[in-house]
Parts: sequence; C-alpha cells; structure tokens
Amino acid sequence: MSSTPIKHSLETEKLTKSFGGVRAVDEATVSFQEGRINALIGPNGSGKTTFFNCVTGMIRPDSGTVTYRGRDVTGHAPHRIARAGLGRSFQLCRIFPRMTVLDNVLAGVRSAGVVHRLRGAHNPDDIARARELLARVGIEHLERSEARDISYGQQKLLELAGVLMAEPDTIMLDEPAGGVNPALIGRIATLVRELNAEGRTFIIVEHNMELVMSLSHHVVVFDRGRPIASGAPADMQNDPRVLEAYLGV
Amino acid sequence: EGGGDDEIVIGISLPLTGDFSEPGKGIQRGYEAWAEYVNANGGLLGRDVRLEMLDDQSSAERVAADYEKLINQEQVDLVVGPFSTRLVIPAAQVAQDYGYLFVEPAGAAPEVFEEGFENLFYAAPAVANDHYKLLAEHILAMPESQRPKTAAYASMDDPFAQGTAYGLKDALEEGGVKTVVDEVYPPNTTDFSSIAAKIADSKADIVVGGSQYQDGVNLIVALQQLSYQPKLAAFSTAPTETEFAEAIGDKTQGIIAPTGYTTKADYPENQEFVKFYEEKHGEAPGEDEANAWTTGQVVAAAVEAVECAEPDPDCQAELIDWLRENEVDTVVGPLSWDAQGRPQSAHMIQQWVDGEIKIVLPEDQSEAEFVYPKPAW
Amino acid sequence: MIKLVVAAVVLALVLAFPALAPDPFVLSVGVVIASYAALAVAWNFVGGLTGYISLGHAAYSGLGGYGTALLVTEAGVNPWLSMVVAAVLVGVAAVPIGIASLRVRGASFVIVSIALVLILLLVAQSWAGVTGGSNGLRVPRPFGTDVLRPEQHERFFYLFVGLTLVALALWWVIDRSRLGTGLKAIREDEDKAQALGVPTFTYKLVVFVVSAFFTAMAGGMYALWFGSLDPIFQFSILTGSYLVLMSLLGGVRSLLGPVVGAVIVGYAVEFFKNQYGDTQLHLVALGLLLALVVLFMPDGVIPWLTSQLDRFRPSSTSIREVDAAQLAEERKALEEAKS
Amino acid sequence: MVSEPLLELRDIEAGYGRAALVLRGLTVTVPAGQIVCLVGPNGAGKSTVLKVASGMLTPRSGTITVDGVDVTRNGPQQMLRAGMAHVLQGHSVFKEMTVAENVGLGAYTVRDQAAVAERTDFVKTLFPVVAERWHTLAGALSGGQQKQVEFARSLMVSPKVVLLDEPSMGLDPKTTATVFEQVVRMRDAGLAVLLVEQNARRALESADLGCVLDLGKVHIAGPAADLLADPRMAELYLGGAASRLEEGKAR
Amino acid sequence: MSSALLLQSLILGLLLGGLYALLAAGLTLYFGVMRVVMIAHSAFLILAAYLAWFFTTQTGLDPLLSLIITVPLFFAAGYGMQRALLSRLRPATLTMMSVLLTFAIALVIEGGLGYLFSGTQRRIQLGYSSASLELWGARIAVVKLVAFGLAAVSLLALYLLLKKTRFGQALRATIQHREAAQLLGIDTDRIAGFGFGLGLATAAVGGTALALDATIYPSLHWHWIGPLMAIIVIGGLGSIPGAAIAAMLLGVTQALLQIPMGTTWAQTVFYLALFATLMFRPQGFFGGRLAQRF
Ligand SMILES: Nc1ncnc2c1ncn2[C@@H]1O[C@H](COP(=O)(O)OP(=O)(O)OP(=O)(O)O)[C@@H](O)[C@H]1O
Ligand SMILES: Nc1ncnc2c1ncn2[C@@H]1O[C@H](COP(=O)(O)OP(=O)(O)OP(=O)(O)O)[C@@H](O)[C@H]1O
Ligand SMILES: CC(C)C[C@H](N)C(=O)O
Ligand SMILES: [Mg+2]
Ligand SMILES: [Mg+2]
Repeated sequence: MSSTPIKHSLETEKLTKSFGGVRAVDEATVSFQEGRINALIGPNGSGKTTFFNCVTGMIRPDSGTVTYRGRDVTGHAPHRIARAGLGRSFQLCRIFPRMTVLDNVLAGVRSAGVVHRLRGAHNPDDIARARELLARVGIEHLERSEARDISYGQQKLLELAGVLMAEPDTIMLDEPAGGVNPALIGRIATLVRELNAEGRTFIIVEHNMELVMSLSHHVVVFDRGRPIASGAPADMQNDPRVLEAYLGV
Repeated sequence: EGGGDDEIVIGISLPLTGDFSEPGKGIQRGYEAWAEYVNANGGLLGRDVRLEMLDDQSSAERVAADYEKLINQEQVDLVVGPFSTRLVIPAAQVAQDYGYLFVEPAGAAPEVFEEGFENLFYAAPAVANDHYKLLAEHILAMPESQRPKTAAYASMDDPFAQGTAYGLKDALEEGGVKTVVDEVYPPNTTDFSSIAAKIADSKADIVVGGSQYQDGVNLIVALQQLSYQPKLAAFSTAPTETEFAEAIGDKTQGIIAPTGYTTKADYPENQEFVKFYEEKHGEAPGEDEANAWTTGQVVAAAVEAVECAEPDPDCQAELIDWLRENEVDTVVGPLSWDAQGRPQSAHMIQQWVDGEIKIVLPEDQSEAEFVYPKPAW
Repeated sequence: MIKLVVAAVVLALVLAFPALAPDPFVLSVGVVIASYAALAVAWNFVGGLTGYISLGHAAYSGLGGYGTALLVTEAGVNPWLSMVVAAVLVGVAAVPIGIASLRVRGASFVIVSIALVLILLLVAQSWAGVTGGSNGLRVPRPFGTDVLRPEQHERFFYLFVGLTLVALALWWVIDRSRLGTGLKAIREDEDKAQALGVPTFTYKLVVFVVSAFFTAMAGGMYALWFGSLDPIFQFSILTGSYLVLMSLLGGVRSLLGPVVGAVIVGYAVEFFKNQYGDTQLHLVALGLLLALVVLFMPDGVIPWLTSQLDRFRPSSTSIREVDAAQLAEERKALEEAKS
Repeated sequence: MVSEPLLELRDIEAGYGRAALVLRGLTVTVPAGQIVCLVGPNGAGKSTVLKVASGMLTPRSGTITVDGVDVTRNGPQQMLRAGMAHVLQGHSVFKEMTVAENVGLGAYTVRDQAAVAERTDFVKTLFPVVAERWHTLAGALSGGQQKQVEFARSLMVSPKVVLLDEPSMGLDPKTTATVFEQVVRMRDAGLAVLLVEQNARRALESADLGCVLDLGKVHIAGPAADLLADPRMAELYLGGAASRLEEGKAR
Repeated sequence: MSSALLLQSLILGLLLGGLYALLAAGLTLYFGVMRVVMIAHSAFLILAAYLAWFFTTQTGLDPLLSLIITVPLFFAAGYGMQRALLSRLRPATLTMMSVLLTFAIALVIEGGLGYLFSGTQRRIQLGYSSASLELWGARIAVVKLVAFGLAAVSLLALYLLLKKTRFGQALRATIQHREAAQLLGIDTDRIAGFGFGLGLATAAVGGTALALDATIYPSLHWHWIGPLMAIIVIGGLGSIPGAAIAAMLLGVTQALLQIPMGTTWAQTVFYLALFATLMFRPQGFFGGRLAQRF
C-alpha cells in the first residue's frame, strides 16, 4: 500500500440527529477520502439524506462534529459550508422553477466581495461555462426553457449542472440517477469520472447498485442512522450485514 | 370656471366620507343653507354666491390637495374651512401659502391657534379648552359637602376632544377635585370595556369624556354595562347630536354636554337662521349647521365691509385685516378674535332632562334647572 | 436603439412636466405621483428582487418623515441634511428589523410587515411627547418664504424625479449583477440557493436595508414638501399596499415597472376621486382595477405589453422543435457510426 | 397472448398550454392481465402519456377507450370511476397528514368499510414502514419511505387499469423487489398495468410488452423479451449505458 | 389596582379573547389549509356586521336572526370567490397574488359599504345593550356573553368538521397536493370552494358577534386585520385550536395590560408577541409545524 497517509475530505464524529423519537442519524462516525468517489448506501429511512443535511448545514445536528478538510464546520450556515467547497444536490430535486435553465446554472456562480457581487451576472465566461455543463449533462438544447417546464429527469440533470457550476471540491449527490434514463446515467457516470480525474471528491447516495458498483472506489453502508460497514465495492456487495440490511437475498 | 364677475365662488373641502362624515355633512347642510339664504337676499356685493365643494374623505393629505385644487384650478374667490381640527390645520396652511383668508367652522383645539396662521379665524364662541368653563365654575361654586371629590377623565387622542376634557380637568384640579383616572384612547377605538372598568373601579364621583361622537356613545354604554353610577357625567359633542338618545337606548338621564349654539338664542340673526333652516329641512339646525352658517356670516361681513371678493392677495389681505379689527354679529352672538384667530366668547352647558337636552348654564339663558347629583342611568 | 430613443423622449417629457403643467394643482399631483414612483422603486428592491411582499413599507417612509421632522424641529438641523440623516438612521434601524422579520417567508412575512406599520402607528399615536400623538407634527418649509408654493412644487418634483432615477440606477445594477442572480434564486427556492453558496440572509438584508433607506428618503422628502405629518396617514397599510399595487401593476421584474405602475395608480386615484368625488366608489374602482390586474396580467403591464407585441413579431422557432431536429440528427450520426 | 385491449390510447396528440406538442400521434394499447412498459429518454413524454390516460391532461386529438368505452374527454374523477388509478412520478404524499390519513384517502371513493379495513391490513403487512410510522406525518418520512406510502395508498382501490410512473424511483433494492412483485401480482389478478420505468432492464424483465417512446412517438414496440434482446434498443437506451459502465469498470 | 378590577379585567379579557378566536378562525383556515393570505377576511367581518345592523334596523328583530341569512350567503360567496377568482391564480405565486386579490376585494367591500351606508359609525341598538349579570362582584355584559357563546359553538363545530370528517380530510389533501388528490377521486375544485365558503361562514358569525357590542364603520377592518393576523401566527398558521388559545391569551393579556398601560400601548402586545414568536418559534406556539414555508 502507498505510504502517503490517506487524506480525509469529510469526517464526522458521533454525529447525531433525532426527530422526536426517531434517531435519524445515530452517533455516526464516518470518513470519506479526498480525491475519490465515495458511495453512501443504505435502506430507505436509514438516515442518508439526514446525514447530508447535517453535514451541509441545512439541519443543525444534535451532537457530534463535522470536519471538512481538517476544519470543524459543525453548525455553520449552509452557504458558508458551500463556500468552503462542499456542494450538494437534493434527493427531491430542487431547481429554481421560474428561472430559465441557463439562469439556473448561472445561479451557482461563486462570487466574493462587494464589487465582484455587483459585477454583471451574465458575463460571457460564465455563460460559456454554464453551456458547457449543460452539454455535459445532455440538456443544452433546453437552455431557454423555464425550469418548471422540463421533465423530471431533465430537472435532475439540471440540478447536477447547477451544483457543478459552483466548482465545489467535494460534491455530494443525493440519488443523482433516480429517474434518469439509462443512457444518461452512463453520461453522468462518465462525467463523475472525469471530474474525479480532475481531482474532485464525490460522495454519492444511490440505490442503483449497478452504478454504485461500477463507479465508486469506496462504499459506506448505513443502517438505522449509523454506518454498519465500509470498504471496497466488491467487498460490500458480499458482506452479509449489507446483504441482510440492504440488498435482501 | 370660477372667478367670473357675476358670481362669487367659495371653495370648500369637507369630510363627506370617512371618519368625520356625519359632522361633515352637518357642516355641508349649514353652508348650503347659508348660500341659499344669501342668494335669496340679494347675494354678496350684489353677486350670487356659488359653493364649490370637494370631499376630502377625512384625510389630511387630501384636504391639502383639495384646497390646492380649489385655489389653482377652480380659481375660487374665497375659501372657508372644513370640519375638525385635524383637517383644518393642513388646509389653513395651503390657504395661507396662497394668501387666502381662512375662516373655519370646526377647528376648535388650542393647537390650531399655535401654528402661527395669520389668516385663520374660528367662527364659534370659544376654543375647546374653554368649552366647559361654565361647568367648572358651577361645580367649584358648590358647597363643600356636595362638591365632587374625585373625577375620572377619558378622552380621545384628538386635539379637540382632549382640549375640552383637559380644559375642565385643569380647572377642577385647581379647585381641589382629585383626578383618579385619566385615560386617552386613539380615534379608532371601538372597545371601551377596559376603560370603563377602570373608571367604574375608581368609583369616581364624576366622569368626563372628551369625545367626538360614537366614542362617547360607546363609553357610556360600557359604563352602563358595569352599573357605574356617577354623580355627574359630561361628554363633549356626542350628547348634542340628534341620534344620541336613540343610540344609547334613551338612558340619557342627566348627561351633560357643552355647546356653542342653541336654537333658542335670541339674537335676531339666529331667529332668522332657525326659521330659514326649518323651512328648508323641516327640522331645527344643530351645532354643526350653525357653525357653518356662522362661518358664512363672518366671511360675508368682511366681504361687505371691504367690498371685494377676489383671489387677488391684496383683496384677501384686506379681508383678513378687517376681521382682525372688527366684531361680527352671528347666530352664536357677536364674535371677535385675537391675533391668532381665537374667538372671545363662551360656550353654554346643556343637560339631558327627561329625554330632552336643555341649556342649564349660564343661568340667564337656562331652560332647565341643573340636576345634581345625576339620577341613575 | 429604439429603446434608448424612447427612454430619452420619456425622460425629456418628465423633465418638461412642470413647464407643461397648466396650474400648480396639476403640478402638485405630479409631485405626488413622482413621490409614489420613488417609493415604488424603493419597495421593489425587496419585492421585485427577493419576492418578499412587504405591505408595511409605510413604516419606513413614516419613520423617514418623522425622523426628518424631528431633526428639523427639535435639533434644528438643516432640512436636507435631516432628510439624509433620517434615512441613514432608518437604514440602520432596518438591520435589526430585517434580522427579525426576514427569518420568515411568504405569508408570515406579509403579516410581520403589516404588524410593523401597526405597531409604529400605535407608538406614534401614544408617544405624544415626541411624536405629537394624533396631532402629528408640523415641518417647516425647507425653502425660504420667498419661494412661493408653486415654485416649491416644481423643485420638489425634480427632487423626487432625481431620487427615483438614483434608485432606478441602483436597482438596475443589482438586477443584472451576481447579487441579483442570488436574490432571484432566493425568490425561487431559498434553501437551494443557500446550498449553492448564496449567503441568503446577508443578501436579503442588504436589499432590505437599501429599500428601507430609499423609502425613508422618499418619506422624508414628502414630509418636507407636505409640511405636516399625521400618524394615521404616515403609518397606513393602505399606503403600503399602494406601493405593492403600483409595482405589481407595472411589473416587479422590470426596471421601469414600478414607475409605470406609480403613474397609472397615481393618475387613477386622482381620476376616480374626480369621478366619484363624494362617494366611496373610488375605492371600489381601485379595487376592481387591482383585481383585474392580478387576474389578467399577473406579471404586470410591461411584461404583458411585451408579450402582446411578441405576438405580432415573426414567431421564433419553438425550442422543442429545435430540440427534436437536433436529437434526430444526433441519433442518425450514432446509427451511421454503428453501421 | 392477444387479448382485447383494456386501455387503448389511439393517435394521441397532446401538449401543455400553447407550447408545442409533446405527444405526436401516439398509440398505446394495454390488454387486460398484461404489463406494458414504457421506456424512453428523459423528456420523451412518458409521464405525459399517463397524464393523458388518467384525464389530467386533455388530448388535442385522438381517442382513449377503456373496455371499449370512449372516455376521451373525461376528467380525473370520471377516469377513476372508469377504473383508472394513477401513481404520480416524484413525490405526491400529503406531507402534512399522517401516514394513516394518506392511506385512508387512497380509499376516498370506496364506501365499503370492511373492504377498506382489509386493504389497510394488507398494505400494512406489505410495507412494514407504513405500519411502523402509521401516525407520523408523511412529510417527516425519508424519500423512499414516502414512495412506499404512496404506493400503499394506490393499492387501496381495486382498479381495472393501473398507471405507474416510475414506482421504483428512490427505493432501495429490497423495496424495489417488493414493488415489482406487487406489479406482477396486479397483472396476475387481471389488471392492465401501464408502467413507466427508467430501471428499464428490470421493468422489461417483469413486463409482457414494451414500448420505446421518444419525441412523443412510439419508436419500437413489441414483446418485452424481444425488446431486451434488440440490439438497437441496447445501444440507444440500455446497452449504451451498460457498455459504458463496463468500460469504466475495466479502467 | 384593586382585586375587583383585576377580576373584572380578567373576565373582560376572556370574553374578548373568545371573540378574537372566532374572528381569527377563518383567517387561519385560509392560511393554513389553503395557503391563501386573506386580507379581506376582516372586511367580510365588517360586511357581516353591517348586514346584521341593517337587518335589525329594517326588521326590528334580533341581529342573531340575521345569521340565518348571512351564514349561507357568506358560504356561497366564499365558494364563488374561490371558484371564480382565487382558483385562477397560479399556484407558484398564490401567496403573493392572493394578498393582492383579497386586498382588492377588501377595498371593494369597504367602498361598497361606504357608498351604501356612508362612513358614519353605526351601532346596533338592543334592548339588552347595557344589561349585565353579576359574578363575584364583577359584571358580565349580556351581549358579550352571547358573542362568546357564538364563538365557542362555531369553533368547536369547525374543529370537528376539519379533523373528523371526510370533507376535512379531502380539504387538507387538496391543499397539499392537488393532482394527487384529484387522482384519488376528490373533486378538488368543489372541495377548495367549500373550504373557502367555510372560512367566510365563520366571518358571518364573527361579524354578527362583533356587531352586538361594538361600533362599526366601513374602514374598521384595517383596525382588525393586524391583531387577527398576529393571533394566527402566534397560534401557528393553520391551527384552529392554536388560534383559539393564542386569542384567549392575548385577549386576557391585553385586558390586564390596559390597567397600567392604557388602551393604546396595551394593543402593542399583539405585535410584541408576534415578534417574540418569530424570534423564538417561527412556526407558532400551538401548531402549524411548517409556518415559514407558507
Ligand atoms: N407542465 C409542463 N409544461 C410545459 N412543458 C412540459 C410540462 N411538463 C412536461 N413538459 C415537457 O413535455 C416533455 C415531456 O415531458 P414528460 O414529463 O412527459 O417526460 P418523461 O418522458 O416523463 O420524462 P422523465 O423520464 O424525465 O420523467 C418534456 O420535453 C417537457 O419539457
Ligand atoms: N423532518 C423530519 N422530521 C421527522 N423525521 C424525519 C425528518 N426527516 C427525516 N426523518 C426521519 O429520519 C429517518 C431518516 O430519514 P432520511 O431521509 O435521512 O433517510 P434516507 O436514508 O435518506 O432514506 P431514503 O433512501 O428513503 O431517501 C427516517 O426514518 C425519517 O422518517
Ligand atoms: C365643536 C366641534 C365642531 C369641533 C370639532 N369637533 C373639532 O374637532 O375641532
Ligand atoms: Mg434520502
Ligand atoms: Mg416522467
């Protein structure tokens, strides 16, 4: 094995969040490696989305810590975490319904400083990049449609493009392939691989096992709010705990 | 357009709708009756009088715009005032800016005369603070044993209403009557039960309401609901309105109110007014109608004396100067003004006796005996 | 190009208005409309960009007016300086108000904005020692007595137009900036915007304060022009609602929407008032106008007109048709590659 | 194999508002006791087909028949009465109502209380989550759990035709299996099932007939098994993706 | 402050709170159940009050009898309003547009009342206007007691209707996901119309209760809208029990605060409580889990 210590992109320590009586995330201690494609799988209701929400600041965890690239970001506001380089998509697909597809992507542009913020939003560089991203997810022909008028799968792809526009270092995707047609899933897989080759870390929640197995380097399996196993995809596929909790036999 | 040589156009804005619409309409009736009377009697300076009226919706913003319009667009020859202190002040400002004389029927509060208006004259006997002057004197003249010891005051947050109540309060406090409740409520109040509870709880000997109309009615009903029985109950304006008795279910016994006007006053102008008005409307004029009529009389007196009625600033200045120097005979008696436009006469006191409101003070004009303590209501 | 010419002509007409006005009354109506325009544009910083509907903007114009009046009468400050200082103070006060009220969205925000006006009304009515209670305050005229009323109207007309232009310029800059894109994202989906790294709260607060500042400026200017303040009219929901009506009527997403709306509503109010002078029917007429707009041109007059004009233009090819052609081609290419 | 079609959509043209047509002369027939699976790229018009079938979108031309009866211009309620049940794509639980209320509303049109109780027990055993979280607000469930509630809700009536829009989306593999089992059972009970799935391989494995939809038209139709084997199909809709996945693995 | 005054104020506060609860019930219904910001609710209250007053002045009968006419009338009006007007609004902008549309309706009502009945303040004259009962030395005005009774009965009925009946469930389902509700066989258009009608029916009862012991004038609704809105936010948008509890608490607090602070300042309690709610529990205190989303 290589001697360079594995760098962690995202780590959580005893992260806990309950809703009333339900412990959605239960003292979860997990780490995801920098520069790799990580998968987070687990049965419905095992706390994956809640975990995402806690990590990205959408929900304040009850206890535990979240460390991103060595910095404690527990309880930070979502936009601060996003600006630190952690981008995410939503399981229930969230786009800006009354903005055009192109503007949706442009909304992801990062800006800093007063002057920068008052700069024109539609500068040619940004537009070119937004178009390129739309092309990469295969919906460039829809750029002028209003986002609410495109089909469900197209909206999912649009959301992905929007997340990528912000150039996050670590990209968390909640079921990117849900409702996307198989040909495009292939395209997404290619895109993820390319971006990963450029050095971006991925954390992907997905129920499409074919995709998970072919794409990821590392898999974490959740059940009842905590990781029950983690390791290489092939190992996970045959791990009895995973078979029992998730895949069913 | 106005300003023609054959008629004199008088511009007026009135609150025909909104908060002050009822008294506003009273004022309207008064002005109209007066104009008709004048025209039936040869007009002013031989010219017919025409009224140009606008509705300001009881809004201070609108009233200013209205006078702006009357003066500039309609080019009226004269303007007279609207109803209520609150509207009189912004209106007077516009009139002053264009150099117009401004006689008004209903800006009684002391504030009106503290704004430095040089063109303003209030066409009624006395400013708000002096409305209860006679009552205060009467109470303080009672023998020690009968004289009330404590008083409760509740007044609308309105310059006029507060003026009346606090005028009485100041006088009574000076004479040793203790104030036990002193409440102010905003003009839009409709629930008076808490105020009434406080007054009832204080068991004050007398209660004084600084009211416009409906607030007075509501307060009285609320007091009655709590079975509070004061020895004297005085309310401004409300009890003098025609609908008052019906509004409180005829439980009017002994209620007191100040008034600047009585149909019974024996000034010749008044007898003519009452006769003319009754012929026209089939009923006697009220205070609002009288105030409007008075305003007309005051303006007419100045116009006849100076012999001009033009928008021209010189003419208006002459009118103003004349009123400063002279006394005018009106339906509320002879009126004259100080430098700020305050009239120099006195209000009377009325009391409800057996379902009718009658003058009780001053004694030389009284129609009935002052009843004290007040019978239960 | 055509746009620029039209804009220049319109601006020239606006600037020539005082000279064209037949009498000072018409001029004073012009001043009122110009003040509406300034207020509506100020409102649109929050309403148009973030989609937060404030029915309570009268709070800021009222505070601006009272602030100006008090600085002039109590502290003896120069009126113009008072106006600016009051507006800055209102801007500062808008920070905590914004922090409290921008926490909630949609209907709750509307309610809070209404509550703000009502609470200020109560304070203005009750705190008589400072605000003069229901009597209100009188503001001395800012120009010497040698400036006659009509001339004062003229000056204030230009002042309001100037204020409106400044606010418009800033709105335009924000609208096409990244800040603007962030704000529009908030309007659509606030959580999502946040996840994309938009500091939503700060962005909202910034435009909220800017909006309060301009509203207060307009309020202060109005106080100096009108000369007296009555709490019921300073802190009135109706006034606040007029601003919403104007912006909406013109179109909240277009630069000139609020101005167009202000002209229409300002004129309509005057017109209805003239028509139905002594009845309350002018309220009915205004209500019907508003309802018609909401039902039939919910995006406002300007977008509606543009879409009507678009009908007569040669229709641009539908996106989906292009999409179909492209897809077919792509597929052909694929098939050819295979064979 | 060839039985009378229970649901038939013939030459349908449909679109949203004034925008261009989405469905351009599409014909789909669903025989009783069979599963017809619609596959196709995103935006092809699959959901639109279901919306037309359930009366949510009125077609501009073409006819819809159920059991031979023309129901072309019927609204959703009449369609429901004609025996049509439609499970929407995405998430359509009533978020601020409890799971119990959600499931109960599934039987809104059913008067027979005994039948309702029986069905309720059935869906509760089928989806343990539904039983476990019976009194929680549906909005508080995870995405997949909500889908389960939705599916359970749709099982509360006994329709003739079921329209399922990507029922397995967001479900974990175990639950996906349960859902497909149910779909097969429905078929076995003699219902006509029109199924839209992106998980096309899996769906075609269970289906009897398959249609490939693109640009609002049926491009390939035939027995599901044939479609699975069709090389064009594999390249355009399934194989391409699969082969690229393989490619990645090889690297 | 004497204990007698305290007791008297407490009683007044409770009676007032009951009235507030009734007046706010419809508002919270439109808001929570339908996401409509109904600015015109208080205008309808005043309209109902005027109808009660008109009824009594014309017929000389007790204003409560006017309910026989106004309740069905308002129900129908609400149904019509929803079907003809509100249902035309786009769902995406419903909240914002409903504010404006209902604002327009409020203006029309206010203007219409002003046109028909003038701006004069009106008050119903009843034989028992100033009658009262005694309770431990305190006084309870009969009219207030009647209003309180009306409030209690209507609120209970409303609550049961929404929670326990099929109609209530269908209504809530319609609001939460219209398409899904349609597919379950719910006639969403009719149900939404009924829901609105129900809200307005409470306005008919509330307005009549109000008219028993208060002055009315066309622009009075501006005075009511603020406190009522505050109540429903504090109670949690959409929660009828929440609104009722908040209304009682605020009614009592207001009445008690009036003793030391006077009427005007005491009114600020509504808004202070509103701001406090938003600071600490934006979703309200007694329900409405998801307030900030509306
Ligand atoms: N409400 C709408 N208004 C306008 N256009 C729409 C609307 N809904 C869908 N469309 C358009 O109709 C086309 C077909 O949409 P549909 O939802 O039927 O696709 P689909 O095949 O179900 O796709 P997916 O697999 O992504 O769900 C798409 O191009 C979409 O942009
Ligand atoms: N807002 C909430 N309120 C109450 N409970 C919640 C809330 N959000 C999630 N939960 C509960 O927390 C648990 C975990 O939910 P979560 O959405 O994180 O699951 P998940 O792993 O993403 O599932 P899925 O694969 O179905 O998306 C579930 O039991 C759910 O009911
Ligand atoms: C006596 C009244 C005519 C005075 C009037 N109510 C005012 O407000 O000043
Ligand atoms: Mg999830
Ligand atoms: Mg679809």
